[in-house]
Amino acid sequence: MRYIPNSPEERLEMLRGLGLGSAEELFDSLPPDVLLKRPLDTPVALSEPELLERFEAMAAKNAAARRPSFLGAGAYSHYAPTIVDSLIQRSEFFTAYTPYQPEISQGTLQAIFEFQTLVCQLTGMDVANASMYDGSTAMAEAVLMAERVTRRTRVLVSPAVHPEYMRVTETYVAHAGIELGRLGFDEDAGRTTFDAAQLDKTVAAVVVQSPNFFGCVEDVKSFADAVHAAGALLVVVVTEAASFGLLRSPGACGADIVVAEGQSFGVPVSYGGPYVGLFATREKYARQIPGRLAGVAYDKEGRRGFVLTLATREQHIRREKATSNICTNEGLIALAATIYMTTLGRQGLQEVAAQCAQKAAYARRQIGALEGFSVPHSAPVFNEFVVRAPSDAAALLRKLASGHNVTGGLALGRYFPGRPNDILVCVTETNKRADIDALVAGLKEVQS
Amino acid sequence: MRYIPNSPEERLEMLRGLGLGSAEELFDSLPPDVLLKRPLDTPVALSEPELLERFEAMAAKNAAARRPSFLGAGAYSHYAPTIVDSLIQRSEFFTAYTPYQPEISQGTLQAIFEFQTLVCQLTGMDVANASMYDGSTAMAEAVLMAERVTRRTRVLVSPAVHPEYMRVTETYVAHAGIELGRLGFDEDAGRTTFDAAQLDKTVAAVVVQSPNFFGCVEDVKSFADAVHAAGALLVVVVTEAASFGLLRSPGACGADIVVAEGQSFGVPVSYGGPYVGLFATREKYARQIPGRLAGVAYDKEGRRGFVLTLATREQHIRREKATSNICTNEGLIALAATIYMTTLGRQGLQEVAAQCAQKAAYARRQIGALEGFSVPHSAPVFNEFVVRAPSDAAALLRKLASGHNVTGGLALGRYFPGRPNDILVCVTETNKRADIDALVAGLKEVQS
Amino acid sequence: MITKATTHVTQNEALVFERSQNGRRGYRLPALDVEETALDELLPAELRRDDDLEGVPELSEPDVVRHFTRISTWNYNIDLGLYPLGSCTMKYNSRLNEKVARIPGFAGLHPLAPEEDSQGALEVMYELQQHLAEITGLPGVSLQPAAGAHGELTGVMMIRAALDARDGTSSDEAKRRKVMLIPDSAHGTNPASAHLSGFTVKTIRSTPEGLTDLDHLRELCGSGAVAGLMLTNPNTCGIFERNIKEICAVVHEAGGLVYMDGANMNALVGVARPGDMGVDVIHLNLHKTFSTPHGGGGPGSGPCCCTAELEPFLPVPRVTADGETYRLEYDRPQSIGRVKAFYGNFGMHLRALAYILTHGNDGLREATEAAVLNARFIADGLADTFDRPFDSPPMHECLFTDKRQSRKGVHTLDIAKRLIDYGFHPMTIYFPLIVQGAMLIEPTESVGRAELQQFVDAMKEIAREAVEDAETVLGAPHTTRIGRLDEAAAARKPVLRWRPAERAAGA
Amino acid sequence: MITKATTHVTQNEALVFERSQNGRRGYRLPALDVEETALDELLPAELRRDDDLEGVPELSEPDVVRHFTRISTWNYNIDLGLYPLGSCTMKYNSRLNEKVARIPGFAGLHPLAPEEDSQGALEVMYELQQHLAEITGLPGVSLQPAAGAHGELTGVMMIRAALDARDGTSSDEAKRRKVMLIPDSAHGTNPASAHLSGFTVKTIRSTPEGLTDLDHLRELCGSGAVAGLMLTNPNTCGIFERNIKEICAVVHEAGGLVYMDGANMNALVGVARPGDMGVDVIHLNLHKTFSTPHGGGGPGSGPCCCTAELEPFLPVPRVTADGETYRLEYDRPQSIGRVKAFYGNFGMHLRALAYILTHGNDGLREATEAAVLNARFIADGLADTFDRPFDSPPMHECLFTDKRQSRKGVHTLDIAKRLIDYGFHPMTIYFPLIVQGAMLIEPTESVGRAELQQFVDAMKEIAREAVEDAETVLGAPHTTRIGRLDEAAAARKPVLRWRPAERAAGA
Ligand SMILES: Cc1ncc(COP(=O)(O)O)c(C=O)c1O
Ligand SMILES: Cc1ncc(COP(=O)(O)O)c(C=O)c1O
Repeated sequence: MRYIPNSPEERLEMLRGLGLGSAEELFDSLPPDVLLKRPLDTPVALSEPELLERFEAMAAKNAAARRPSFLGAGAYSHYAPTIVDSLIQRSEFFTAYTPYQPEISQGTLQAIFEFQTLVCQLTGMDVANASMYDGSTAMAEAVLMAERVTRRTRVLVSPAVHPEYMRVTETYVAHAGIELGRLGFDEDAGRTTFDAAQLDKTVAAVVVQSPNFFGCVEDVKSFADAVHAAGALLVVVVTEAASFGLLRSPGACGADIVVAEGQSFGVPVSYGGPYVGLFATREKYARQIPGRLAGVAYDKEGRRGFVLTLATREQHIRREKATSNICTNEGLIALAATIYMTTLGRQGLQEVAAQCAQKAAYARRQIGALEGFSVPHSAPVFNEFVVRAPSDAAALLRKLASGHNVTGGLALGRYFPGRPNDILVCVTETNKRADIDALVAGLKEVQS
Repeated sequence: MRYIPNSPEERLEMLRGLGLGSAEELFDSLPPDVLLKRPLDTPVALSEPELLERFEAMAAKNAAARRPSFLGAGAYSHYAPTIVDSLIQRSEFFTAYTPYQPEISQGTLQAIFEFQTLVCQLTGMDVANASMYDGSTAMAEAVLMAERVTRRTRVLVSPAVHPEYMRVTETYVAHAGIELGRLGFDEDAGRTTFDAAQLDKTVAAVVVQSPNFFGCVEDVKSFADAVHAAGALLVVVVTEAASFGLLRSPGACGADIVVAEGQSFGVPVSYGGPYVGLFATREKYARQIPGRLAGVAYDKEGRRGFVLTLATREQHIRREKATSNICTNEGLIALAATIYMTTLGRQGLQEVAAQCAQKAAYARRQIGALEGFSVPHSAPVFNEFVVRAPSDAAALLRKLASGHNVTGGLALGRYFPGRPNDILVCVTETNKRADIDALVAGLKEVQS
Repeated sequence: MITKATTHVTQNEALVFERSQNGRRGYRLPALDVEETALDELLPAELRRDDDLEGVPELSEPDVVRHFTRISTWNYNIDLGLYPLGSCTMKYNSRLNEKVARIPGFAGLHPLAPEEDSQGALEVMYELQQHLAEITGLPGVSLQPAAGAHGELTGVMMIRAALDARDGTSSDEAKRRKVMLIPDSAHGTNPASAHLSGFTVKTIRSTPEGLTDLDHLRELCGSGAVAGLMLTNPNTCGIFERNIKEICAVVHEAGGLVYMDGANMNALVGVARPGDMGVDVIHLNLHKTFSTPHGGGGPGSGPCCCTAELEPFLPVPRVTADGETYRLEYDRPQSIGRVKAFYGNFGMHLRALAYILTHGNDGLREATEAAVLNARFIADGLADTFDRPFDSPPMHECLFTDKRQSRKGVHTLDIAKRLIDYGFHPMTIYFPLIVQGAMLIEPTESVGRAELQQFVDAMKEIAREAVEDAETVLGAPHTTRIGRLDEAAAARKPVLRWRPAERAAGA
Repeated sequence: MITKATTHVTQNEALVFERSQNGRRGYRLPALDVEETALDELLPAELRRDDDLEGVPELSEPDVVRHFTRISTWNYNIDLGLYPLGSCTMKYNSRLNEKVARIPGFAGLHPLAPEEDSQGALEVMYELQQHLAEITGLPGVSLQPAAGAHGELTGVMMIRAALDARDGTSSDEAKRRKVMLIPDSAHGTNPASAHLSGFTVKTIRSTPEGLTDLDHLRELCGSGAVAGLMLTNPNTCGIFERNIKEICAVVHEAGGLVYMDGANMNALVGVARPGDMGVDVIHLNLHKTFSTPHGGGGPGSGPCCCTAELEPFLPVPRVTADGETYRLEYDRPQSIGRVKAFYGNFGMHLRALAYILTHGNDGLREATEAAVLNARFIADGLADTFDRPFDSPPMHECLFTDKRQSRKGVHTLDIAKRLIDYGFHPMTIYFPLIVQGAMLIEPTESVGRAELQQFVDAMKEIAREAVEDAETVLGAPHTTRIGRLDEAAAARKPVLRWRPAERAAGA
């Protein structure tokens, strides 16, 4: 096998050196009755050209990857500078392990420290960790952390958070003695509502997503005071990180924990992963934060370096009392996001956000003006919005795809049976005006 | 401009620091009448996405790149291990300059030394240089070197060398006082012939290509004795470096100078360049070799390193008396070839050559058996051979391309008006049996 | 004598924030191609940022490339050589797999694209599931978990759900089996995952041989209420639990289920299958056994494989096939639910499948043999020099301690740091916790004989230095751009983000 | 104080041949899919290799990756920082351009594919020709030359052909104009190229200002037989030849033609055009001015641009357009012929066009301004510390000498080597030859203010060391994996290839 340096002959010599007659003898410590006595029933080896052909052929079956698309809902298409992918492909970055030996891992450690800082700057928070698996698990960990911080067990969640994030959170808290309650929703505004009555002393946290799953920007600030007054934490979820470039930061709106999906920062949609979860909170909760943290340290000569720190929160030391079970996180994706944020920079991040909002507004106007279609929600949106179609959304989108070669958005029936005709449309800087116009024309045609 | 670190504001500050009021003043040393007083009439800047789209659109017009192809004739399609391209993309290699400062260029220098050694091993020679522009200029330089070595001015060239190599050599020697003569050609065998009478004392060198342009393997050995007896040098040209894996090395056949095109070693056909010229000779002619040479050197502590050496041959020092004017060569392509040769290795290089020969033999049999087609040459071939079609080759190939989506080979009329019906067909390990069978079927169909 | 490495000039580099200069731009978008709406019409001012992203860096493209290229050169990595971190399986990361993961038809595919237009991606996942099922001998597979610990959480929650379904204790806290047994040698994620799933952890002793103490296991199982066992095999000492079948039997008889931590599967692929040993559910680390890059700490992928009995409890959606077409199946009433949005780290699934297909069935076994052989080679080479806590033959990794050297005041940490001067990345240290001064060495199959010998020689040299020149070892590393960092001080006053205050001499 | 660099551990690595182990394999082909023919039937034994490729290395894929990754880390490169080689224009190499060059529709296109199926490639070349014509003000363009020296050869041969056509001396050796005038400051490739084209070189003196000596030029032109002049502008001292128009006039009056070496075009793009100065033919270095990567010594690309009068003599084939379709035109009876197989280094043409389109017309001028500004910044910063041979204002590069330091026995070479310890790649040294102890510094536009200042500070530090601590400078570099190598000894007994004898302690 060409990935194995020692040739069969060399391995025989090594075996002899160890006084062994064959490779089988390496497994003498296994009881015979657990040994697999036959070859694995997996395919025979493919050469490079055969392998590439095989995968190219499978990739070709993913017709959706070749179409203009208006899909968002937790995974967003944004332009990624070429240097992002070329830099993360340096073996110094992608083949290294978790930086447990700082003297020969400063590259990774400094990048993590930069990532943490950027996440703090964008979210408006004090402390951020080295990453979580994704936005959904980050939300679940935020709920668990809220319980640790407040020692309370009820968590009220907006019905407008990403349904899959909600599912994941339900799974995570199932055995943590946490009860998940629901906030209200104003269908006309497209925004979360709640009455102060819900906020009793049992409530550990209130969780809202903004922009919410339907694309509407929540008035997060309006929640903060009541939540804090009740001694609960305000957890803000962001699935579209590009919005940080334009929207008031959750920190500025009074959030205590901010979790976000970082995929928008230079990471391909890649059928759902790998992505990267952002997790930030206030200084005072630093020691309750899950996951890894990189911090500044100095050597004897006073030279600055970085190390993984506050490990006492983690399972290596705390075992079952750890703040989380997470070990491997999304290092390389966090690096990609760091390079993206650095390359786009202060101005670029604002431009991307502005273009998203502008193009979404343009598309929303056009579609809203279509005979038979409406945009039900009145609240301001960022780059996603709901379109109510005159007929079944799924069927209409299928027609659009086959007839007009465009993926028009997400049929919300997938998550909300009560919204059979609703389409969640996402528009980013990558959607050209021509694509938008084609979508509008397509919608007009397929429904008439 | 995003490639320029200093922002416009920073540049203004720098200008002020220099006592200058504007960027224009940087060019005060230019007489006003040579200044361009208008903006360049070139396009306005494109963003990354726009640029990629632009080039993708142009690339899409190269229909030939998407077709199975049997084109060779100096540029060959071979499988290249993925690691070749990923390794040469390390900035340590591709953004470095000529290794004039050995202490911080040992990576490049060691790779050149390894390249030189590999070229010697494959060609069967003693000394090889760090590379030439390509095979054609290498041949021209070989002719010039033969004149320097022998102080003779006539060079006899086989009519079966690549016609473009011949043209290039003609250009190079036009003002060097060298006269190019022709050897004979046996149309039945498909091989070069010569009568000893041609070999008088004015002959500096005899140049033969093997496998020759028509794909036939020359009996190089049979030339050597006569050439040497006449005090001339035997120059062997190789356009298909993959043949080194199977054919007797030119060195073993008595060659004094071996020049070759190294493109077959992991380098894309890329519409004709960049490629890499291999140049090797005998020890005794080392100081007559053109181009750069890397050699072993030691530091005070006796540590081994590598340096560019014998620079006294070169134009930096010798000016017009240099052995050549070449300065920048094909460093990165030589590196790609080095990585390719190292990865394929002793066994892999032989396998590639064997598969080429086997598949070409298979194709030759099938086509030769076709009604109306013939394979005129009787000499053994490596992976190219001439097919004589019953009708105009160019027209027939056009039909093949449009009707059967295959590039069937090269219409030799392009170079030899006397061969209107001849097709040069090349078959490598990348041509699948199915492609070959499709070609055969296509030929059968289009001509009937 | 140090043969593997020396020192060379290396670039310094400040933080991006220290490098930032107002007005620099690193990227440019195509011009906006729609009529612009006034910002206030789009969003009221109070919903918009008002800090102009103060502090976010401003750099040109070359600044960014130089910044990250420079800091990258400070990292040791697999392409520089042996990376013998025990339990981490630092094997060669194929470039071919990186290429596969970047094929536009995969990288550009949106997770919510219609199933009929994502058949290629679903095929990849389905085929990978089939192969992992065959390799583990456990037919039910979910690729959703994002890493090993995530797989543990998933698997243990499945045990929870399966027991509740079997015992009808879903809503009966009192009767619930709550005890998860975990050997004292286990990785910290095991108890952490068990705890997250609502279990109370009870620890099983290890025997002097470094194996699970069967008697203690029986005793703990006797107490009833046992939900299951989380076992790593080969265990974290690198030793195969030869009583595995009996261990599983004991747990099963006690009404519990057996979870296997598959972090060490690189010792078993093609040789033995957990499913054949009595294991009920396992997680695999695709970023270990199946070579998906560690990436400086992820992304990983931790698929769960389980018995047919546990299959109904796997996360949704499942990737299934009916005939030619692949589907995402959500209708699994007994499922524990979702553990992650979408379908897992698909990019890693692609790489793992490429690994399996490139090796072929014989190559997979060959890799296992080579990995174990390499570990044996090192174990043998160091046997006379370092203390081996257990003398059972090692599998894919071998365990030593600093017992002999610590007498001279040289401890595991010092030996590790000194290895850096010898050009190696250190082994895993102080793990497993049950072994004092543990040094866990896992060479993997991806390193050749010559370098293994270099490592053995380096370790012996260091042992000699520990005696003749302890200072050199205690002060190590001496060749790195920075020396040992004061981690205690860092934890006391944690500085976890840059603030303008800290601006250092920037580049 | 050294701020830019320090030292760090670095891997040693033997030669591939020393690393080789019998039986290792790094690649695998798909199985042969046609009936196999007996070798003897294919080729008689005497035509086949009989050495089984003895000595060619045998390595696994990880061996190869580690080998080249390790040795790569020994190189300084542009992505590590300032690379101020004068005359080499070491500017940022965009990754975007690398991506463009690898688009399958270009990389996979065979040069002999039918023109109608290669229109995209021809369009790239045609458009690049148009832009280079506009940038140089010279309408005739050939992209065929593979590097600068190759472009010189091409251009000078065109002059030869043009004069012969004009004077009817094609076949009349005696009457031929044979003299090519070249300033003593010219790059060595100039005289070498002239010689290859059959010219006899006469050298023009430079003035104390570092400019071409007009009187000497007139004198030499007087002698008749003058074929032309090869001039670099800005010249190799980094100074613009302000008399360029007069220079050209003098040569033209003498019946000669003017060749311009365009290596220094990074000082002029968008600001002034050789065609407007009276130049007849020029070569450009796409690997300098247009940022195609230097690749450790190529590939380059050295297009020739010429006046309409010289156009008929350009190499064949020409890339032309009639309306919508692009063609390769061979029917050019007066052409000097081919200088290279196929059409030049097409991969570099792609990158250069991408550079031009990414910058846009304003960006091209901006780059020129930034490049000259950076050079001025350094010239200004070092003015008080180092001897400037000429005080004309520098363009894109500035020239200093070791005059002051050499009094203390510290020479240019020592200063260059000491710069390495400061983390910089040295400047070009001992070129141009007319300036004793020359140090030619070209920062390019691709480096920021902070690093320019670091360079200036480093140079001043070294000047101080030269006085206070000469030994440190003379012994430099002190931080690299090897010290100064004995180049003299290397040239005396050249070892130009590995032989089994030299096997060293391999990895
Ligand atoms: C034995 C063992 N179990 C579990 C894990 C956790 O896996 P991950 O880091 O992928 O979450 C590890 C990782 O180091 C491990 O070594
Ligand atoms: C002034 C000058 N002319 C010509 C050349 C030769 O160019 P190339 O190396 O591309 O052949 C160079 C390259 O260094 C140069 O600096």
